[in-house]
Amino acid sequence: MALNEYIASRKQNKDLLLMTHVVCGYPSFEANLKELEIMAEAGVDFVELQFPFSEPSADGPLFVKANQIAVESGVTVEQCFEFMAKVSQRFDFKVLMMGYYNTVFKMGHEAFVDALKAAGGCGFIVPDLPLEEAKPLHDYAKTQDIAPIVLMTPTNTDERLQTIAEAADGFVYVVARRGVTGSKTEMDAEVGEFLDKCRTLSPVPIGVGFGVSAKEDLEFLAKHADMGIIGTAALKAWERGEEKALRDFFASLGLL
Amino acid sequence: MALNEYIASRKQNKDLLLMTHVVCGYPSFEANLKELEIMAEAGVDFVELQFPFSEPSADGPLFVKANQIAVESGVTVEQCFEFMAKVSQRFDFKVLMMGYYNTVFKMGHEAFVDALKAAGGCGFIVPDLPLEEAKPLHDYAKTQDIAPIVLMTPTNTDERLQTIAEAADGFVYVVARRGVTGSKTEMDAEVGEFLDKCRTLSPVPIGVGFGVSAKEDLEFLAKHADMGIIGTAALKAWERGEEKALRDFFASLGLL
Amino acid sequence: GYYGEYGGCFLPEILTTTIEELKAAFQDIKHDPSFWQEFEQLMQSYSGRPTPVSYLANLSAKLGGAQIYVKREDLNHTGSHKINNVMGQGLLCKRIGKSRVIAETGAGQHGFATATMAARFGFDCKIYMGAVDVARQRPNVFWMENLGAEVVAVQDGQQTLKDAINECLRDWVTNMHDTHYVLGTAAGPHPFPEMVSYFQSIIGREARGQIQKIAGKLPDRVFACVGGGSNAMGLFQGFLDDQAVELVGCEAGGLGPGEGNHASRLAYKDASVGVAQGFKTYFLQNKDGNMLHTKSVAAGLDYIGVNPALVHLWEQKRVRFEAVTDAEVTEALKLCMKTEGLIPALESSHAFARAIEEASKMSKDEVILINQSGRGDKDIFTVADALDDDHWKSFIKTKAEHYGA
Amino acid sequence: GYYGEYGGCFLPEILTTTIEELKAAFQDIKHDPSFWQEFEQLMQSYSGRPTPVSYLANLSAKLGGAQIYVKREDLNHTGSHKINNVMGQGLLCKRIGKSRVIAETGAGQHGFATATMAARFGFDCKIYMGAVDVARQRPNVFWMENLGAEVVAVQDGQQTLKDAINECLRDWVTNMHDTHYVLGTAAGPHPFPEMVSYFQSIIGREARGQIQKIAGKLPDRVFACVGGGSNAMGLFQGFLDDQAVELVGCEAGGLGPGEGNHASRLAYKDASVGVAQGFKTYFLQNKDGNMLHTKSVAAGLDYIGVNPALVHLWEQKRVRFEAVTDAEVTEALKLCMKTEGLIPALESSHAFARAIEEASKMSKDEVILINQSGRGDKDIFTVADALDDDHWKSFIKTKAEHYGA
Repeated sequence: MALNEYIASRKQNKDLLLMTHVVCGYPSFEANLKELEIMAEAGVDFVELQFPFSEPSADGPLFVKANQIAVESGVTVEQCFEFMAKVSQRFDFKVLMMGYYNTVFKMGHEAFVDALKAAGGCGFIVPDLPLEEAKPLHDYAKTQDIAPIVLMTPTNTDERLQTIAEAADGFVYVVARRGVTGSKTEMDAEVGEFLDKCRTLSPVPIGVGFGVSAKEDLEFLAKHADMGIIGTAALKAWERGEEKALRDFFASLGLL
Repeated sequence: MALNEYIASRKQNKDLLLMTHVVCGYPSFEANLKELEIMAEAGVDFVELQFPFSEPSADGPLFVKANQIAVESGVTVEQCFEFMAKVSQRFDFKVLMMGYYNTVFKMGHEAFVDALKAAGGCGFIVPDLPLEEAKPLHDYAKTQDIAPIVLMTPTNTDERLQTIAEAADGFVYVVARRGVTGSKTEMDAEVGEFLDKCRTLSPVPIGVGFGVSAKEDLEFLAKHADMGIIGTAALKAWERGEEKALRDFFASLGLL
Repeated sequence: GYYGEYGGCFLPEILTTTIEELKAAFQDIKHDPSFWQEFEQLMQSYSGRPTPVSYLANLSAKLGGAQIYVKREDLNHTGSHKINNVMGQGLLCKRIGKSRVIAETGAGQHGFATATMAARFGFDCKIYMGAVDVARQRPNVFWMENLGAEVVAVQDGQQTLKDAINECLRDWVTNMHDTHYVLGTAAGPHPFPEMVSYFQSIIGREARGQIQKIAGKLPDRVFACVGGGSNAMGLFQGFLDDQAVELVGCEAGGLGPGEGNHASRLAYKDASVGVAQGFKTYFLQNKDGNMLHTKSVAAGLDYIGVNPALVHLWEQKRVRFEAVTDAEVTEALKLCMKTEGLIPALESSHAFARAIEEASKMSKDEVILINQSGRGDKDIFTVADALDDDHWKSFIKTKAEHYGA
Repeated sequence: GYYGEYGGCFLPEILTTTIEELKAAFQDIKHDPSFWQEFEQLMQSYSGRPTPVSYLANLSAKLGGAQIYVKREDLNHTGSHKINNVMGQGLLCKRIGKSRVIAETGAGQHGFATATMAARFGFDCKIYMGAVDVARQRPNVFWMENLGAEVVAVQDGQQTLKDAINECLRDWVTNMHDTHYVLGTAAGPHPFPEMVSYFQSIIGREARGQIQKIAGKLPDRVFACVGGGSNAMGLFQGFLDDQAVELVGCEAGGLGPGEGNHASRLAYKDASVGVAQGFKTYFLQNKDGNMLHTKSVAAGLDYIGVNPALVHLWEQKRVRFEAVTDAEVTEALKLCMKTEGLIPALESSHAFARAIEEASKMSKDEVILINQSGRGDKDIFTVADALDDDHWKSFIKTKAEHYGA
């Protein structure tokens, strides 16, 4: 599939791909664009555009706040797709929709996938849609060459990981630890073992997120995964000092 | 008995005897003396000296306050007896102890009666000591020529009134109406009938209290009873303007 | 109306007829088996009786001594055992044809219960409550008023329970033609101590069978707090004939011994026999017979006198009396909450505190039964103060600002 | 886990194993007759079950229509039906070997019940509560803390029940290894709606026999308030197979129809189907699927979603839904207090209000059964505000001054 080829081509030049994250409309679409420009400069390979939702129950405090403020300031799903279209035209990296299932459900599966495709998105990450409930959406997405990204987690049984692997498309989002987004993850031997297991089971590349925030994390992940996923750490940098701080952050990762 | 003779002799000169009331030590023993001087001038025949008690549950608001303040200011039973001795020496009227049974009970029946006699008292009115409980105290009092004053009330059955009559000594205190001391009593035909019944049943003279406060009340009582009893009305006058007001009050009764 | 030399009926003559009528009515219902049936049925359907006996496994294990069981009067409608007496008197009031009820209240539980009963029976209702108690038990006042009762804050005397009783007597001597005085505790003139105890005996009647079933034996010791004495009499009556069952009355020790520091009539030495509020018993009084001020964290135990039958049983050594200080009460309450999820009323916490102290010195095959006479919700203002809770204080301050303070 | 198209389990992958374990454990206990026995026994001895059904003769006569009966869940330990679910989950939590429980709470009753259960079972306990609810239900917070629970005021979103649920999910995805999430209402991901309904079915199981015995027939209409839906499901389950019994769910009408004015999902037309908080049901949401603000005088009904089984039963016309406004609720509460001496919680007062409206139009031989899911004591601050009680305000101001405001 298209996404597999993209990943393969990007991997020729580096050990570890990178995916980053912005919350659409937080603090504003203008700010999002500035963030994305820096990310593009840093050479990121994927960006998740999170569609803000009023009940972000899988997110940590920083993203919760971002979702809430974006929703309150009136950011709509329509605006998010418009923004996605603009972003996917302007930048080289690939764009995915990240969000909660109710956003998808309210649009309808087909309308959602069609809009995503029209906006230049390559896939979606919907953390509260378990495999058992996902088939109709995933089936339709695949017909449209849109990758439904599935997640592997350290609490899954081997049997369950196998089932997830079978449903995987594009890449697998491996959750490095229990919890919500935003806390630090100790990249230790246990995490390494788990990642190796996921990588072995997965028919597609694996990206690792939750608590990835430092150069050492990326060095660690380079040995066990195909992609690092940076979410909260980047937003935290932006909150600390906007463009300057975000640049410093990517510089600290050795990417600028 | 002595008391009967006293009443008979006083009645030779007037239609209706008068009993008044002071709360010992309220507002002060000095004030009490001033009150008593005016009462003596007005020609009262009996005075109840109320021994203050902390739980004056048969009294109305004014006497409740008087009892409470006297107790709080440290008035003791001993002081009350000393005061009684002084009063019975100085004045012509007869003096009775009025109070609650706990005062008597705590001293002991004999000690109480002996002290009362020594202080020149002629009887006692203890409204919370019903006949059923009164016999030991009454029996001893009678041996000492101290009159235990019993009460007749409008809620009593005829049978009960008869029983009370049998226990009467000195005079009977007839309660003109339901309630506590201090409210106005409407002296109507119904009250008159009740008083006539009490007078018929009683082997001794009857005094009428509760709500007696005006000249018309005394005129009414002159037809149905042997004695009027004025409590709250006199204290109310004193509170209004001490000696001057109390004099005016007795003047309004035609007694000064 | 006497228990040994205690009890009797010392009331103004004007009440004689009313009291005679009440005594006769009480005799009637006592000898009418259908009355108790009607009473039990009412308590079942309206108040959720029988209340259970709960086994406190955690607390027993923690103390390492006797097995502790609790009779759960807190689960009654209105939150305490007071409803037993009140519904009984409500039925009686209907029988004697009165349309208005009055009641004194200390902690507010009896007033709350009476207001509830009056609403349910359709009686007019006036509640007398010491001004000090009104201030410390405002939530109960709020509910009484909303249940349709008029609440009068009594400004006389110490402004607590005894003064409210005096005020009730004053109302009663004025309005006895249409008014029944629903005395709330097993004190006051005959027939109240006997009558209130009779209605409250439903506690002990239930508890005796329950504890035998659950613990497999009768309790070795039974603990109940004693203010006027109604919950203690209620529970103790179930075990009076069981000589092996030790009965322990727990009084309000307040700040400890010493005149004016507490409300303990029998456990401390500051009380003596007297006659007041219609009956003869031990009172906290001075040598002239004037009542002392009393002090307790628990408004419902803050009373000068005590049920005459309990005094008699104490003299006969059938009931042991102990005093529990405010500080011990707070600790016991905290322990109960954290260990068992129970929130005994401050009154009931006196019984818990003493039981906790004794349990650890007893053996594991011994059984303790405690009367949880009420729930502590009503005490939130007092408990928050006792625990000096900062969150609570700032909540109240915010609320006050909102009200324009 | 589906009722028609509603229900399901929409949770992050990380919880799959935990949920599977929970589903298995729930299946186990459902098919183990000794579990229900143990549960019933616990509820009997600790919470005073069975709760009675009370006949409201006064109210029935006043309205002149149907005969009104009330299932008295307010008499439970901790003052509401919430304890049923919580003790059931406590037993289950012990079976699956977890040592810590978390719970969301709206009105505070579920948090209070969970804190109580945790104290009784010896679990660590953390309660998440919207900051707005913390402010309006401070008494419950106070008791939760004193029962040993940590109470977290959730500052996100609308700061009410739904946000507390989100925060619980966040805690759970972090601590599922030792933590059981004691969801408080019959909502959320499968198996919670089924499991909570199962434990709450004790209400209906009892009530069916009781009403037949007391009223001599099954009820014609059954009223329960519906927030998440646990008390309604609890009672309705007793009558689902009795087609002649009409079931009426009473939602929070707040200020009346219109987005943001209420918390009525089915009676008003402002909700639509969505997936959030782990399940698919009718939610109060905008066209993008973001949740609307809700409004109700009753914190416990102030919720965006509703039990999926109830939606299915509504679509099948087995359950009728009605909304009751805040103003109607206050009136119903006042009437209940003065007429029957009952103080239903503001939540339960919704059911009373609707029943009162319908009763007068029914015939005298018809029977109504209302679920009094909780008692109103907890609502004193809210009720005092709703009634604009001046005595209460000045009491609070004085108290605040005493605290140095």
